[in-house]
Amino acid sequence: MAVSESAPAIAADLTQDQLRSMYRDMVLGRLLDERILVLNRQGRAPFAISGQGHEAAQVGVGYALRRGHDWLVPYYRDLTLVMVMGMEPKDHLMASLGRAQDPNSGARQMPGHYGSRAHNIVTTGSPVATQILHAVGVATAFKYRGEDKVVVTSVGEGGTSEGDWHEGLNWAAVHRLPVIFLVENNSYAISVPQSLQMAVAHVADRGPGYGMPSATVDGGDCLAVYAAAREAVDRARRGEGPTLLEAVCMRLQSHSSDDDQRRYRSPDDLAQMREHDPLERFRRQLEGAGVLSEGDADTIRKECQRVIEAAQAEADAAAPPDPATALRHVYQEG
Amino acid sequence: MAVSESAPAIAADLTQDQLRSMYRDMVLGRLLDERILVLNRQGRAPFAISGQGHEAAQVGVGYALRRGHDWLVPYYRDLTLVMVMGMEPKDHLMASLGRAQDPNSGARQMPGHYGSRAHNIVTTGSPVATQILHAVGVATAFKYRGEDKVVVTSVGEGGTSEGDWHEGLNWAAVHRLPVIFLVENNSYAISVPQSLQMAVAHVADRGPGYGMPSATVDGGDCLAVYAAAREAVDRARRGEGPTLLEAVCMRLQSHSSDDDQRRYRSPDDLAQMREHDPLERFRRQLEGAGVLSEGDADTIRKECQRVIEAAQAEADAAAPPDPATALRHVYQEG
Amino acid sequence: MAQVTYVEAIRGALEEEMRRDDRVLVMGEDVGAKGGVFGATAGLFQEFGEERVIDTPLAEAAIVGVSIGCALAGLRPVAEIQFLDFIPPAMDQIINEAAKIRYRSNGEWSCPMVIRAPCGGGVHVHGALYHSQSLEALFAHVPGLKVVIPSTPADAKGLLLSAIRDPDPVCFFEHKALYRSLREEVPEGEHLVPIGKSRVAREGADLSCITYGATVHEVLTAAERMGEDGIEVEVLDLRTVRPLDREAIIATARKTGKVLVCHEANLAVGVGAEVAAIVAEECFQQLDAPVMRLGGPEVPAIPFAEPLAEVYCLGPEKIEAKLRQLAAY
Amino acid sequence: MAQVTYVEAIRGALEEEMRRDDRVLVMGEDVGAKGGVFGATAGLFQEFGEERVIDTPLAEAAIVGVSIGCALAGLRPVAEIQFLDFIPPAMDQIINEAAKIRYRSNGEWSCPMVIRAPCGGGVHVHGALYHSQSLEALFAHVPGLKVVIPSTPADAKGLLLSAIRDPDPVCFFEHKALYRSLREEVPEGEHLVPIGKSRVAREGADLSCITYGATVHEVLTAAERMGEDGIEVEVLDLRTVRPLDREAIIATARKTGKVLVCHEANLAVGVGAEVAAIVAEECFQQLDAPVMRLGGPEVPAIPFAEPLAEVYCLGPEKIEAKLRQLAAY
Ligand SMILES: Cc1ncc(C[n+]2csc(CCOP(=O)(O)OP(=O)(O)O)c2C)c(N)n1
Ligand SMILES: Cc1ncc(C[n+]2csc(CCOP(=O)(O)OP(=O)(O)O)c2C)c(N)n1
Ligand SMILES: [Mg+2]
Ligand SMILES: [Mg+2]
Repeated sequence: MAVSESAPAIAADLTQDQLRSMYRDMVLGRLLDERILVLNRQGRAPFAISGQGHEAAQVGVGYALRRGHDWLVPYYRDLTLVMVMGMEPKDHLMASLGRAQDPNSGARQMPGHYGSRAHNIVTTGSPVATQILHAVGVATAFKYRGEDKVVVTSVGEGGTSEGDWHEGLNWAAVHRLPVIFLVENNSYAISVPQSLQMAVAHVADRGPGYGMPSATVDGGDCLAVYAAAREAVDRARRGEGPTLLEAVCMRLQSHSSDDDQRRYRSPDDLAQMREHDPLERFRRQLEGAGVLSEGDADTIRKECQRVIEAAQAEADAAAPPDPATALRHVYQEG
Repeated sequence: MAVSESAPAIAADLTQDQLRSMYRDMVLGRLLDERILVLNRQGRAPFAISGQGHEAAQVGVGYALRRGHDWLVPYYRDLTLVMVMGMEPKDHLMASLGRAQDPNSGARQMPGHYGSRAHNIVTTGSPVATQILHAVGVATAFKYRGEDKVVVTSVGEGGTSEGDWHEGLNWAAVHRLPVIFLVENNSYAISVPQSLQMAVAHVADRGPGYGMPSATVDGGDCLAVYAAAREAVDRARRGEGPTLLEAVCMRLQSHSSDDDQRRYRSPDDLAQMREHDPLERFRRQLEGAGVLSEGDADTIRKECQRVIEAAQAEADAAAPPDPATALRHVYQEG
Repeated sequence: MAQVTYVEAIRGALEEEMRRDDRVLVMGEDVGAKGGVFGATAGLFQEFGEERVIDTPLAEAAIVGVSIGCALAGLRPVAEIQFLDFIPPAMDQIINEAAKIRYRSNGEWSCPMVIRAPCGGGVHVHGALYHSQSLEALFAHVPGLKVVIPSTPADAKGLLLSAIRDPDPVCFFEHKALYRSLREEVPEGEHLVPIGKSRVAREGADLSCITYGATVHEVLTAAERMGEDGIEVEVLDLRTVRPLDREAIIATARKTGKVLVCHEANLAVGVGAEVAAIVAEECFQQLDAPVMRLGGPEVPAIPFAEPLAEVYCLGPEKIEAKLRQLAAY
Repeated sequence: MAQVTYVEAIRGALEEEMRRDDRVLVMGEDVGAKGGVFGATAGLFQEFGEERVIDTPLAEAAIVGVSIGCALAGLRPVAEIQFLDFIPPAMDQIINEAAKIRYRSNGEWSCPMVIRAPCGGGVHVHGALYHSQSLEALFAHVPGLKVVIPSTPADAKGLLLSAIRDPDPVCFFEHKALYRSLREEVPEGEHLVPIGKSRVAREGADLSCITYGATVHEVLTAAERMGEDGIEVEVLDLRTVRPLDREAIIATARKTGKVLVCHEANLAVGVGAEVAAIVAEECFQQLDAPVMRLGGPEVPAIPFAEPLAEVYCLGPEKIEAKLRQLAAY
């Protein structure tokens, strides 16, 4: 890629390679997400949950972390984020198709239930907001052992209504733990709008009540999220405690493959959302800054497409789990 | 009582009779509380939990309510408050001595677990903070039926760490329900100091995060609490939603008869606390304002003492519950 | 009488009861505009408005706790928990509060409310570990609660009406595999099926199979197959797992002398254990074979991938095999 | 060997294990400066400091959830729930998270942690409805958990050490009536009692009584009295109610042919139902009488007033009466 090295710096601490890589990760996440929805419509993937519209926020946060060092306790919309942490398209296609090689759970869980020891991604289940407390525990271990690691945990704005969320933020603030509470606020919890979920405009309004720094950022602005996440991560690493970070996102697709958001959102609302697609925004931004030249975006897209094709071929050929294993791993064996 | 009617108004909307009555209720609560502790030390009451130091706050809140109209979902330190609502010393002595006539539970529950349909006091159990949600439900019913009733629910500052507290405040704010969340902050949850319970100075700091008006008042200042509670009650009655009201109290006694706070609080701390006893403060205030004349306080004290003696005689003579009733009231009978 | 599905029967019962009694409210996640993730409340929001059909915050303890408060203040709330798997955050409100309110107040207060939740899974349900659980044992253990698990559309309606009118808290668990798979005649209007009474779903003289919920249908299929070989299985549909219909359990056990208890939930310390213990104690003289149980294996719930799900799930084949084992005893 | 009480044995086990393994942390309400409301953590705060003995906020879901996170990150947390009655807010974290972590991650993650809680009541305990519950059935039902309920100081120590070293989540319930009422020799240092193995607390040829926890001692008293009349009761102390020691249960049932299962917890869908169901299924040929159960009546928990508490509680008299009924069968 012929990128002028003299392009204006649009993020002080990111190199042009990093910026391109960020864009590439967003595209990869989007294309894989689209592929999974296609598999679902084809009847091959019984369940799919989409992160479309959250990619910029996830890449922004992911790049603020030290891969292989920091930890993540994600939620089901974090397809792009777990890939920034090191997972691969193949992993997710294995999960979607219910293959034994699904690294998250060996196809025991629905797709979207991430977990990977290799990439410091903690195993997650379905109950909303339980993961918040696990992240606080992970951060407790970091602090106890004197490690300079940071853990990020994510949840939707709906999840902030759960008691576990409150208990987790409060505990982390009391003990000044190195944890970042990321709220991906897409203004809906399935069909329930934010106005029925809370009486405040911003989840970040809750930070002061916990004695915790907090910020609301435009989750469609990858670099803004990166900057805010970076600040939070640095603070946590310095031993100065947790941060509540709200990224305002859009849920471009329905809640899941079992939902149809046209039944409770207006056509206008849906159309307007699409006009602000974070991928397009970032592409324009990088092109404007000369980080991407003409044709680069296309090249990236094609490269991602190829990765996904190869992954799909592998997943297609992979075997389902052996029924003989179904009763294993309830307790430690042997 | 010879009280000058020209005494300076120390509370715009309270008559001198009301002020004297407030003082009397505080004294009655204190003396009854002391009596119950004596019964415990004598081995006659197997369990006691004291509200000493919380009386001013409870009287302040209680007088802001319409007796027989508004509702209360209390917690175990609310001996004085439930008496403002209409319960009597006899009721509590029945409970302490495990008599069948205990109106709260027929001696099925420990003393301090209040409940009285006659006085709009909802039945309460031991799990901390569960009552918060019940109050939200009661307020839902008021609003649904278009009644102008208000419900107060109380809890300690420790209880604010529970998920139920968060879920309740959030819900009430979303639906603008006529409920007042009273937090009696005595800075300890059994032995755990506020600094290990939360990272903020005031529970009321959490109000804005719920989109809810909130205030911290000196719980040793009966009239300040009354004024703040009155504002909250009026707002709720006007249909303008909930309030978080924090009353900073002192826990003059140990957590309960099973605890000894000298094991985790310094002698200084304990001594200093006693110097600010809210009863003395209120007496001095009323005497200074000429609401109480010389001798009045003594007269009130003696009257309360007599009420308690009579109550005790009744409770002494009362019978324990009939074992034949132990299996009743699990489900509706007949 | 109309031919309706199980989920339509539930929706219909809610609608009728809300028309009849304005103390009845419905609340839960997505029960409003969306009409519930399974459509059990479809149309109610439009008819009764947001004051009676409340889209709640995402907070199960609150859904139950607020419902309790409503009940204490004289309403008749019907709370929906989106999936039974997500009821554990509300356990404290259910076990320590709702279940104990009458007892702890010596009968002065009561808590008439219903907690509805879709339960269970199946090989093709793909709900995986957290959209497939059958947790009824946790509630069936608790005095103060009633636990109802209807197996047919008509029972779903009749039991739900009874549950809403019941003076005590009722857990009402609906197997999601039944929602749309069955269609049958359901009486219109007032159709009350009493809580605590089981139903003989099939008569038979040779063996008894005691079961409930979606498993009833799998057992009936197995029983039909056995019938072809002249072995007649009596099938008892418990309908209510707390309180159990002891008389009917004992009656069928004494009649046939051979009992299999069958459910989708995990076996250990499950409802089946209670039924087996009752049979063992009360029918000792009449039993011709040990009382047997068949249920969910020792894994947390039903896995996602079909080959794994099959290991968990019962299905008519496994049930038939077990019944034949019992018959041969 | 020192003569120690049950609570001292627990305290000692925690102390020894914390000295041996710096991954072990203790957390809960009032476990620090106060040393726990029953003194089970007395002195640990002073020795190990606030980083290892954590006075937590008043939030049970958090106590368990944070412990899970610690375990996932390589520590060995021991969480204390102040009273078992207050564990329901943490049910979701226990049932849906801790219990399922190994299974749901296909064995990649594990959750080695202990949840300690005082349980049970008694006529003179005066804990009333919310400081007396025996909720073990709710956990014994759940695959992925282990549930231990020791009856003696030596077992309390040996089982707690095993629990802390166990690779999976262990619920460890301590009957508060035992804390100070018993004193016995407890081996110092490494004393491991295996989880899942019961103990014959008394040998006998005529009847078997299968029980656990504080009830063991009441059963032993009743058994002694029966022994005076020449009826020899074998007493099996289960020690662990998940997983159950099936072999030992079956062995004693086959040996005596008459079995009473006994516990303080509510009877319906309880641990006793599971034991009875196992005996009924596995020992059909050997039983000379129906397997009987004795347990908490159908009320939510133990009431405050003594005359009411007596109705709930077992005690040697009721147990003896039931054993005699069984003997006479
Ligand atoms: C405890 C629990 N309750 C309910 C559900 C069902 N559920 C899954 S996702 C969801 C909505 C979550 O909304 P939000 O937190 O805003 O996240 P989003 O899906 O919008 O990213 C619900 C209700 C669940 N998984 N867990
Ligand atoms: C859910 C629950 N957890 C623990 C307890 C035990 N407990 C009773 S009171 C208390 C402390 C409460 O402190 P706070 O809320 O500050 O109220 P205070 O007693 O100081 O008035 C604790 C831990 C309980 N009753 N319920
Ligand atoms: Mg959302
Ligand atoms: Mg306090």
